[in-house]
Amino acid sequence: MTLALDSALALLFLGLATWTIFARETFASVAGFLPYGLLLTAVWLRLAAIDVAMTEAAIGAGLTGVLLVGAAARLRSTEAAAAAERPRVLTRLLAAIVSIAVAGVVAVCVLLLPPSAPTLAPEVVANIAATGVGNPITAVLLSFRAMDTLLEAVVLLFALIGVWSLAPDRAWGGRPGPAPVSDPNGTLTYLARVLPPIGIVVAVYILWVGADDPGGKFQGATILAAMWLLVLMAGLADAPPVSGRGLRTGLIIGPAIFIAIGCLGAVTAGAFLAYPQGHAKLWIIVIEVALMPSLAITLVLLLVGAPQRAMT
Amino acid sequence: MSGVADIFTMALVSAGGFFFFAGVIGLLRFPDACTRLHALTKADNLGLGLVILGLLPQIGSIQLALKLMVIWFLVLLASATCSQLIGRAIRRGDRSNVPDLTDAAEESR
Amino acid sequence: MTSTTFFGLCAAALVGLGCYGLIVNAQLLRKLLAFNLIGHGVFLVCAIIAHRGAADGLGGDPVPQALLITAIVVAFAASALAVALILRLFEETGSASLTRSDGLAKSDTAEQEH
Amino acid sequence: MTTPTTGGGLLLVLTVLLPVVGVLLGLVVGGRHAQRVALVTLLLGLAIAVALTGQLMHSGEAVVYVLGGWSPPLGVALRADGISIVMILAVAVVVAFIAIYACGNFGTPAGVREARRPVMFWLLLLAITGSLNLVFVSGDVFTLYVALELLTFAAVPLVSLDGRAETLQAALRYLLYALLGSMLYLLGIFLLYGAYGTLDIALLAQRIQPETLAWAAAALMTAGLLAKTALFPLHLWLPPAHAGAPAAASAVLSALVIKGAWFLVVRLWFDVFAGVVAPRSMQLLAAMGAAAILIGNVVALQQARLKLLIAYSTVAQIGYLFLMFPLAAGLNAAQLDSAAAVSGGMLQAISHATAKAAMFMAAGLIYVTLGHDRVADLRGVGRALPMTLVAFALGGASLIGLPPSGGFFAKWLLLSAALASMQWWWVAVMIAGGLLTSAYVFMVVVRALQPAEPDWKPRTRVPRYQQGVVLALAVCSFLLGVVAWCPDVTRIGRPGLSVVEAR
Repeated sequence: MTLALDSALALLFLGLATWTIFARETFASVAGFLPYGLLLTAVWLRLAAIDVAMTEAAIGAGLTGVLLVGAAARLRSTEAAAAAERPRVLTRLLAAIVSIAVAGVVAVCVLLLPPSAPTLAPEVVANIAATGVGNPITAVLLSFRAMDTLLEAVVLLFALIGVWSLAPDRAWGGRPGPAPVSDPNGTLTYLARVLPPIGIVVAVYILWVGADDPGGKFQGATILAAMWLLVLMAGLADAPPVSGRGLRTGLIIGPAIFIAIGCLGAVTAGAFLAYPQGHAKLWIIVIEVALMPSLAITLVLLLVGAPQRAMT
Repeated sequence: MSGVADIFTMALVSAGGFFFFAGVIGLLRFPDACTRLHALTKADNLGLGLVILGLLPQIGSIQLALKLMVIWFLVLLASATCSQLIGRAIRRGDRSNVPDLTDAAEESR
Repeated sequence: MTSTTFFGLCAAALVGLGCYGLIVNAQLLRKLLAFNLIGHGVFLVCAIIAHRGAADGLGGDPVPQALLITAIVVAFAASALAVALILRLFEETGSASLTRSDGLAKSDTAEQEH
Repeated sequence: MTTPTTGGGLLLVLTVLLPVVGVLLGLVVGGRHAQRVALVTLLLGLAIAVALTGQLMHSGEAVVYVLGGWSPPLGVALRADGISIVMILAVAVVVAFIAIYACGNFGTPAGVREARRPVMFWLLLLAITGSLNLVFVSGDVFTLYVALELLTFAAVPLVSLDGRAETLQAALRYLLYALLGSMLYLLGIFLLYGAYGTLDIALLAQRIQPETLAWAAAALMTAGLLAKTALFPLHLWLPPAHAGAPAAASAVLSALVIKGAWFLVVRLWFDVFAGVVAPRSMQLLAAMGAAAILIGNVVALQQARLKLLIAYSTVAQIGYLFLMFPLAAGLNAAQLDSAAAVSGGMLQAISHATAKAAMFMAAGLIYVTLGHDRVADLRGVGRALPMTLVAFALGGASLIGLPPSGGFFAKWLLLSAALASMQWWWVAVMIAGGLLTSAYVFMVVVRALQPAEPDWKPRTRVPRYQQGVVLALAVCSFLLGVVAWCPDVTRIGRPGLSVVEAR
């Protein structure tokens, strides 16, 4: 029964993946990618990785989807030229051989994984009490391997700096994206007025339960980002100018507090990113609360892209 | 008591499943975009609503039940907006007009 | 066959599909999609490794699951940077593919320092 | 197993965090303050690197820091041994020189609060420094993955800082190679975790078994890293990317960034996969290196533009960095001191870093002065920019391997290792590579020495301090050979390598 379910799932998402690669138009290909991402979320659920499924649904399928749809819409005029650039049969044959070889290597590796799988789950369970949180993933992300999470926030920031660096010189310091066009009576405008308050509550809720149940700052931040995007799309607000001091402070405040608390740990608890005995959960929540808005701002700005309109 | 609840669940979830199924058939078989949209929204709104309604007696927790209702409400809101936007795009006869940041860019230029 | 092995083979298929797309598709956005498929294949390998490590009442080994969350976020950042580059290239040239010719070697007149 | 934190461990955290904090601060203050923040941060970074070196030489063993108090396998440890500290020091020094040079090209113009190129350059420079340091000190293969991605995201925008179409293309090609490389690397580390249940380098080295899975992981990770470090035949992205960037950025990319992925190959092959990789794969790696040396140099000779010539010379010099693998293995097999080959490789890396940075910056000054960088048309440079031309020649001498340059001593170590382990074919490659290198260096210098037409005037005057910085860095590179009389730092904390004490 489970195998039948798994097979149906696999058939669907592999089919969509194939569509994504072989579809004639880029836009159609992206359209296939969106449901594919959602099906992948179901796969993570099947593999009992609920936090991963939430992250995938929010970031992997959701935000990446928005990003790609937006790009595909902009690039529509290149479809014809891209279709003309179809490689020759020989190239395709070689590519197929290479791909099959790579897939074969991966398959063999998967089959060769040792029957008694090594795991750190017992160690996590044994040490989770010291962190005070109930969700083992949160314990790993914010205590055992907190460095990775800190660096992850920095990765997003570096990527944003990279995106900004692609602005035309004349637009530097200005606002990203097109000028907002609002339809006061449109449905989208209505949705953008109704949904954000609910979205903010849901985001805070997901952050809050993240300490003990699946959820956390990234998932929450994505929801916040989605709300802001909705407001931007409806034209109710304009994207902020990238030179704004307030915006930039908002961007870095999360990582900065994370680093500061890490340094505090070096002084009071004997190691960078260690938390004082008995207060670990408090500090973890402080970090998560500080990170969430910064991450949300970063995600939105990554999506809207480089500044395009000069300050006037 | 639980027997009644089970029958209730089975009936409503099956009905929900039927609406989803019909929606998919409609999506595949209907002739033009507007009718397909019609089929799709029925599946979303009614199908999901029936499934959630059917699941309610099985939960046993008010909090969880409320969460499910909120999910249904949010899906209704989103799908209503989306289908409205798609419908408007269809009326304009502009296939590329996906309501989206980048498209607004092209409009504004 | 267990479901972990089954999904492991799916992961291999995803990586293969992605590789093919990366080589064959000329348009850069398609290449990016293909890269995302490869990424998902790799993530799926990680997910089955996490699932195999289920122990002590946990459905999976939380360490690789946490790694996976980090990796998904990093992949998103990569996609965002790539899309920004592609769009800028499109604005500059009207094209969204890498032409084979080495633009730099030919355009001797290109000014680069100010 | 518990890895206790050693003295001075906090310095490891600082070498990574300080540049990151600099980026955060620079982003907030913006404009010309970002430049000041960057300069101060880099200066502090240099001080930390020196302090760390002192710590390492004082204690004579690797510095370890356990983050959060959670020791591996659950937690993450930072670890710096001799080869890390050499790279950290080299990066700190070279970046400091590049930063002074860049003050001339990336100052915020007067009357503007903030301009795009300067502020982005300084932030990206800090970002690259921090990511490179993380690559050198991280003791965890997944943190290393994040470090590699940080490095990529910081390096790619530098390529396209000018925003011209061809640099955008070059940046995209670089990004695609780099992303594919990181995915392969990531797949490899997931497989290692699936097989051995740890991500810590020291623990992996203990637990790893010579079996197919470990071999496949090694192959995947190495292939990914080679794409990032641009070893032949995966070098296609490098020349347009490095030649198209602004000179200061090219210097960072060519001298330092590619060394990040290379360093990781060294780390993995010597520390993790030492018992897994077959000697034959070492020979394969070096064969690709040899091909890179020969082909890169020959193509460099044919280039019409100076910056492309230097970029292809980087392709060739990367090849030298991969000759050390079979040489160290050969010395080990012959019961000799394999650390000599490793020292040679590390010295080659830092001497190339200094020389190449100096050469790219020199090329930048030549470009500004002439308004072009056509190799055939370099007349007058010798008179207009004497210091710069000397710097270029000194850097070239180091690449060729003339005594007493760092390149000479590095190649001497590698050559003697090749002779001692009776792998004469690598000797032939190195000598051929040196001859080809000297051909294009002399070609450039001779053309630049030709007198200009009488009425010729330089297009722009170059500030004296920029010329001075380039010359100073080139002199550093040329005199790097004096390390022959210094204690060999690269051996510290690497017990597995020094079998017999030599020299």
